[in-house]
Amino acid sequence: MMLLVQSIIAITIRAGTSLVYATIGEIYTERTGVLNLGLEGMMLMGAVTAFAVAYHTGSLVLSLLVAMSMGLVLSAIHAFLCITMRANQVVSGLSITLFGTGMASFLGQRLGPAENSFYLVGLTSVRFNRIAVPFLSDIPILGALFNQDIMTYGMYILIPLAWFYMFKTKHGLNLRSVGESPHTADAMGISVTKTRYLFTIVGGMFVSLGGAHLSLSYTPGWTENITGGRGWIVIALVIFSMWNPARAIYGALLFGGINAIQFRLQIAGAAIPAPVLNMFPYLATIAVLVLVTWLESKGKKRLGAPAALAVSYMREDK
Amino acid sequence: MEDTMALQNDLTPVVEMKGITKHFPGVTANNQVTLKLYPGEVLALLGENGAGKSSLMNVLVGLYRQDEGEILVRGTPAEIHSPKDAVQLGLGMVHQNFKLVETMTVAENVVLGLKHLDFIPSFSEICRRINTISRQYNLQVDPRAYIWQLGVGEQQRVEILKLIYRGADILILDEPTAVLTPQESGELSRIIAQMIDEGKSAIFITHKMEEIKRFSQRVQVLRKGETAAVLETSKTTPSELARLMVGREVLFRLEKKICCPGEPVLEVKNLCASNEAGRPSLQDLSFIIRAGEILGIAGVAGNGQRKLTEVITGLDRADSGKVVIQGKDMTNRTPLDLIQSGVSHIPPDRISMGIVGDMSVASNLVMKEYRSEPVVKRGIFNYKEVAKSAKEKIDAYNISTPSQNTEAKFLSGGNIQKIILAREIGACRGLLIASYPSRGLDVGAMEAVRLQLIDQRNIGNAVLLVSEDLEELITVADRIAVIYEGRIMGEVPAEKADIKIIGHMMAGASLKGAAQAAAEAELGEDGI
Amino acid sequence: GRQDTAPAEEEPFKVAFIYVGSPVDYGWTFEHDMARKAVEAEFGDAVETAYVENVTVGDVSRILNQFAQQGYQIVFGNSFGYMDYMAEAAEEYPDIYFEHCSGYQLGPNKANYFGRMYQARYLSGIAAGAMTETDQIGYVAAFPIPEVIRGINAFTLGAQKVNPNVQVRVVWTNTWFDPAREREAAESLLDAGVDIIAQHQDTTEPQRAAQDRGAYSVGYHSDMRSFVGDSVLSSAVWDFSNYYIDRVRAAMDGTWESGAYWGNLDDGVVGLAEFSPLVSQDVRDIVAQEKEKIISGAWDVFHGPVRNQQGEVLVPAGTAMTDAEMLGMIFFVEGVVGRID
Amino acid sequence: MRLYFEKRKTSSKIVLICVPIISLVISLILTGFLLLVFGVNPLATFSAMFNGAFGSSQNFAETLVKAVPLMLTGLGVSIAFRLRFWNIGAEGQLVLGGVAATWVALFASPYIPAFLLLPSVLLAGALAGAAWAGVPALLKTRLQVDETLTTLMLNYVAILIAEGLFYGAWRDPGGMGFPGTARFPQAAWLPRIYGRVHYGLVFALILAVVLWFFIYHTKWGFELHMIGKNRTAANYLGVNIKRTILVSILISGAFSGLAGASEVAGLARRLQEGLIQGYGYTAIIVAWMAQLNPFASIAAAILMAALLVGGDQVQMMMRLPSAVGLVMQGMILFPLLAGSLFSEYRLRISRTRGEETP
Ligand SMILES: Nc1ncnc2c1ncn2[C@@H]1O[C@H](COP(=O)(O)OP(=O)(O)OP(=O)(O)O)[C@@H](O)[C@H]1O
Ligand SMILES: Nc1ncnc2c1ncn2[C@@H]1O[C@H](COP(=O)(O)OP(=O)(O)OP(=O)(O)O)[C@@H](O)[C@H]1O
Ligand SMILES: [Mg+2]
Ligand SMILES: [Mg+2]
Repeated sequence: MMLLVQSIIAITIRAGTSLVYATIGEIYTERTGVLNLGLEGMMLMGAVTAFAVAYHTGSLVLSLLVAMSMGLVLSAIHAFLCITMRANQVVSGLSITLFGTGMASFLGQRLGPAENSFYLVGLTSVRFNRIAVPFLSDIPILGALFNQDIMTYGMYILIPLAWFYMFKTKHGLNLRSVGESPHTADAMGISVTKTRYLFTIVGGMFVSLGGAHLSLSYTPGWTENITGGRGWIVIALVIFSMWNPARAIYGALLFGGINAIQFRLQIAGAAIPAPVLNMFPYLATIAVLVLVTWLESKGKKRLGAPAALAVSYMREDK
Repeated sequence: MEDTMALQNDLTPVVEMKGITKHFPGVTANNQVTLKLYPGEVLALLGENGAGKSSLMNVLVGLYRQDEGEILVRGTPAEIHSPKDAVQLGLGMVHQNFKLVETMTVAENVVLGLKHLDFIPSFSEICRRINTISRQYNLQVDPRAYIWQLGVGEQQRVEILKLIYRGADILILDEPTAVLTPQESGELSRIIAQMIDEGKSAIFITHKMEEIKRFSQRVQVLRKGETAAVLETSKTTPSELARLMVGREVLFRLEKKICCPGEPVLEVKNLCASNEAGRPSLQDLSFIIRAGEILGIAGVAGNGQRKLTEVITGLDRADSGKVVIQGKDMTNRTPLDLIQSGVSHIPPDRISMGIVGDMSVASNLVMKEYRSEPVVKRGIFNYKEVAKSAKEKIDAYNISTPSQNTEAKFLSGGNIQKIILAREIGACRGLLIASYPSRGLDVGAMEAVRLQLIDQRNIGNAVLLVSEDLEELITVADRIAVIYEGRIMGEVPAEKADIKIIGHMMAGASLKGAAQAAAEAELGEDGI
Repeated sequence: GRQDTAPAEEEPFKVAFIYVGSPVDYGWTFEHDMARKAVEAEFGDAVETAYVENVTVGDVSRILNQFAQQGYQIVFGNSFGYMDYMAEAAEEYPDIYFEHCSGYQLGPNKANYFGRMYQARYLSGIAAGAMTETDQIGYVAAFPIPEVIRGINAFTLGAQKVNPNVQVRVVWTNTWFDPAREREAAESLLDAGVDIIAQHQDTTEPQRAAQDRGAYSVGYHSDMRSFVGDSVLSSAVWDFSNYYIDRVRAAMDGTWESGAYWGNLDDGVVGLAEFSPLVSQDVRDIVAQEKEKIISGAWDVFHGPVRNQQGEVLVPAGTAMTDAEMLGMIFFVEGVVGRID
Repeated sequence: MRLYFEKRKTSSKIVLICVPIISLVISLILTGFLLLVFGVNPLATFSAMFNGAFGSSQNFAETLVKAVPLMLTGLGVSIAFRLRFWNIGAEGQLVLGGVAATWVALFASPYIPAFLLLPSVLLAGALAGAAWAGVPALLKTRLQVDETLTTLMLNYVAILIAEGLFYGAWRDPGGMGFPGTARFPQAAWLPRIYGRVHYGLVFALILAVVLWFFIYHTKWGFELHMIGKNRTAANYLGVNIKRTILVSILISGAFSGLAGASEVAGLARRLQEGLIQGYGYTAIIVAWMAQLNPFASIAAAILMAALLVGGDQVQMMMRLPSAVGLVMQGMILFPLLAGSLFSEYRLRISRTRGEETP
């Protein structure tokens, strides 16, 4: 039983890592008022380039850098369209997804070695391996948290840091004000445009890192559609976390964990049909959101959605 | 026009705006405007709605880019490309529409965007400093409160706190008194005097003549985007200013027939309601308005006025008590029910509630009529009728708009208010509720609004007028009730009303206590 | 329609393929595309091939029309869902030959073909049954349809052949293609104590998951050992090359005839990929023996006695399941742990 | 000299027409460059695309076939978006519409007279779509639950329901166990007009006209405008916001549900994998391209369908992987998105004070 729990925790954390990186990236983007629905495309581009670089150079650091630069480029396109050209953010994001998905798949058929007819599919390369932290990993049950790869350890640090930066530092204060009330932020001497560009791009880089975790660690290697729709799940997780990086982990755990649990339920012979079990994460997300919304409305608290989300800003507009 | 003040000729202006021109699609907000602000003075900027006052100031603080003209700050040409540049030059502005982030605390708003803020700001330290300033200037605000929890008056204080905290020494105040009580605006003039003593200079925008006298040394009048005059305050009179501003003589006293009240139209009985946080905002409140009379509600913003009008119009709910309209119990009914029972409402917040800015002027004008013929027949719009009805109203209320099809948001504040007035009065069948109907309006528009209210009374409608402008209440209303913390403190007939007594009631004194306090204060004021 | 007048030497014979997946999935479509390449290699300039990938059923008719307009003369489609549409097109274009994989509908110019993968599954099951130490084998499966169930059953019977105690645990992923889910399913099985992973999915992820945990696996579709490593004991593989070459040649010669083809171990349409060096010679011998037995026609996988999970004999000793019964198989044999909902 | 954007006071018809055309030209140039980088001839690719989509009456008919579900979902989504209700659940609503239609066609058909079967099938689809949209709408109006998340999540659930059925309980008994339900009885088939173009096209066209009329000429449309553009004001003016939103979203879902029903009854005539194609997401692009205008939605749906259909032709003729089609769709949208600015703003050049001062 303990082993079972431990293994569920282990796989949940591993499955959640890419989600957490992407969720935190998107939280930052949305907190400045930019909605980026291009996550699926950016994660795929991150995954394919990270793997290609790892395969050809053997350098994981380099492959993470390249993956991040893909997030940078795609989110910069999104930023340009939405911030400078004030395009519809939903449609711009969908276009980024179309473009990124297509491009990733195309690159997957061009960046491989000649022996494999330039395909990346089916190859193996260096990857992030699990590193057990001495002593900590021996703790029953919680030890599962300390037998993970470096990116997961990075996630442990990222979550509090991202929370701290957003809620405790001056930059965090400024970026939140841009998403809440760009007019005010502008009048207070904060550059709305710069802030939005910066965090759209930084957010995009984290999203691509999430993609890289898939191809370098979670399901090492490149397969088309390696994300399996995780980019869309992340959109949901951002709402689920009420735009708070510290809460990103809950949603990620819910999605990472419920699969782990539902497969184990199947193995244990639970009398629930598999399609119903498969619906569980989605229904659970709705249920939790309903509950949280209800609780917050009882407590008269304000929900976390940035007031100016997906609204473009122009200084002289009335 | 240049340099009317010989005395200041040798001084370098702290701010000099030369030949500023600013175009917006369809309008020239400023045309070759020149403005000088000398150290240690308060310059009043006066002008009708849409005269271009805010635009000029927005150019100064870098929110708008001028099409022509240059700005010198302390004698050197300044390239102000963004508010950031303005902040660095020591310019600070309180905007007409507050620039506050609702979901953040006072303290957070105060330090927002500050360049020299620590990477990890210590909010306990910031709150301490805010408290110090609060005491020094007598500006009471809880630095840890969220903006959305504050009333407008408190928000105003936060805006001023911001200026002081950030050490701005050139202050721009865009209609800061529009939302303040007489006492509060008295406080404000004291604060401004204190800051001027400390060597700061200020530009003060207002529509109120008496404030110009109280606050400023010089006054610059704008008309239709151009400078109409620059005068020394001491050498001018309100009527001269008004004439310069509007370009014609203005009536200040309103002719009013004697009131002859009829049947009760609105009866509010023991009304109780609570705010979001569950605290009582209306407490056992009762009054009656009869046909053909105007009841004025005086009070400091945030004392339940908004709740009161919203409960009556169905926008909010009462916990207990009754709202009876023309004999029918209309407690906690939907807004539509109340509209259909003939209630019209001029809301306090014209942009965010009064109009749909993205729709045309014509559409906005028929938003009360679209449920019935002739505008709509069997659910289908008759655009000819829409245009006809709109044209009638535009003419009748003298709404200045490029066309009926212009989106309403492009109109100036006064004209937007006229749209609302035209629509609401057009649909009024018994009760008209007007919240701050002339707030922020220029003299001409204000006069038009007030006349309309009296007109409604004269034709036999009951009017509930909520205002903080005691002058307005006294000239327009027949009776004045004072509201404080959700209770009616007392009621006086308008012709016998004394501004000072009402002012004290607005601060929570009973009718008797207020009369006493007013008498004492009279003595004190003489001493200054 | 087709231009019959054009001289054959100049105009290449045009062969079209409609794929349900992508040729780089290293699964089902990959194998078909290998066969397409084999056709190109065989005929050189005499044929021209084209394919459209990731075709969902709603688009089949249109793509068939487009191929027809461009003078393609034979079309292969590799998804069951294409059946109705290919049948319609076959009526509309009587001059074009239609080859549909995995269906049952026939027409004068429409043939269908498939393979007895269960035979290869049976052989791969033997290897797994012999190699398991926990007597628990995991099976990551996409959807509970007869094709998948048949594979699971055959595999289980193979494993039981050498190891009567063996249990095959099934997890449904409800997806053909999602690497992460497939991995999670495999890991769940490994946690439950299985030491070999088999699968019916479209990626190699279950194999990789097994390898990461130091467990063995059995591949499917293509020789997964070449992508994953020696932990893949062997793979049940498809090879349509010969069939495609034959059919294209027949079409070119004008000797093409309609028919239903269910290729077997003997034809090589289904088979077992090379063993991992980890598999002992004994096991290889048994597999070879069983393969012989099947090829000889003396015995097939679902010859009685076949028991269901409850132990009831569904196919009595001495009888065999008919092809129709096999095609509609919706029960698990004894030894499978899992549910068909 | 300074370049800046200035908001237009009135919309100019010329600009409204020219901007998309110029954007499209820029799109083609950019895509052309990309294709050159990929090593294929852009002109041949474009002509293959165009030919595939419009080259013959048959090809155009196929483009229309693809466009029908996009028209219906696009119209549906545009209703929701007018209210700023971010319904990204058209996909799930479409799928569930197909499921309900299938249920009626296969399992309720014995109890329904033949001439009523087809109408019942379509109605069931529309109702199911409405119901599926109604859940997020109710959660939104009653409990303020964010609709983006709920509509998105319900897409997955709907797809799993459909898959669970056609892989499982509803699998065609005569289908050798392969996924997919049995064929519908003939009475439940939606007739075809030309080629595979079925009467779904007629529904879409009629509904576009009806919707246009409702939006621009009725009380309901007026209230839709009010709610969408200023909710506080609409409430103050007596509009029943919750009811209007609920009803509108039900209608929005019904459009998508009808799309699903007409897909199964008009094309596949059974429930199977092909229903799940991401139409619901493309519908958002369609609604945006059309600026929520019903007639323009029809045109935008045809354009998007042409891109999809042409993309297959490109695969066939130019031997490019299907991924290139996606890349091209993205590339075509980018300049259109950038160009959308010019319908609301114009680029102005002005001299700064810097040059004016001596
Ligand atoms: N951002 C803007 N976009 C378009 N037009 C504007 C904008 N800002 C101001 N205007 C227009 O410029 C003119 C001057 O407006 P401004 O706000 O400066 O007037 P004001 O004197 O401050 O009036 P009020 O007393 O009503 O505040 C008005 O016609 C207004 O509609
Ligand atoms: N149903 C209606 N009844 C009356 N007036 C309407 C109606 N619909 C629109 N209008 C008004 O007519 C004007 C022009 O309508 P139109 O819908 O083109 O405006 P719009 O801003 O372009 O709206 P949208 O972008 O939502 O289509 C709008 O300002 C609107 O106020
Ligand atoms: Mg102003
Ligand atoms: Mg429009």
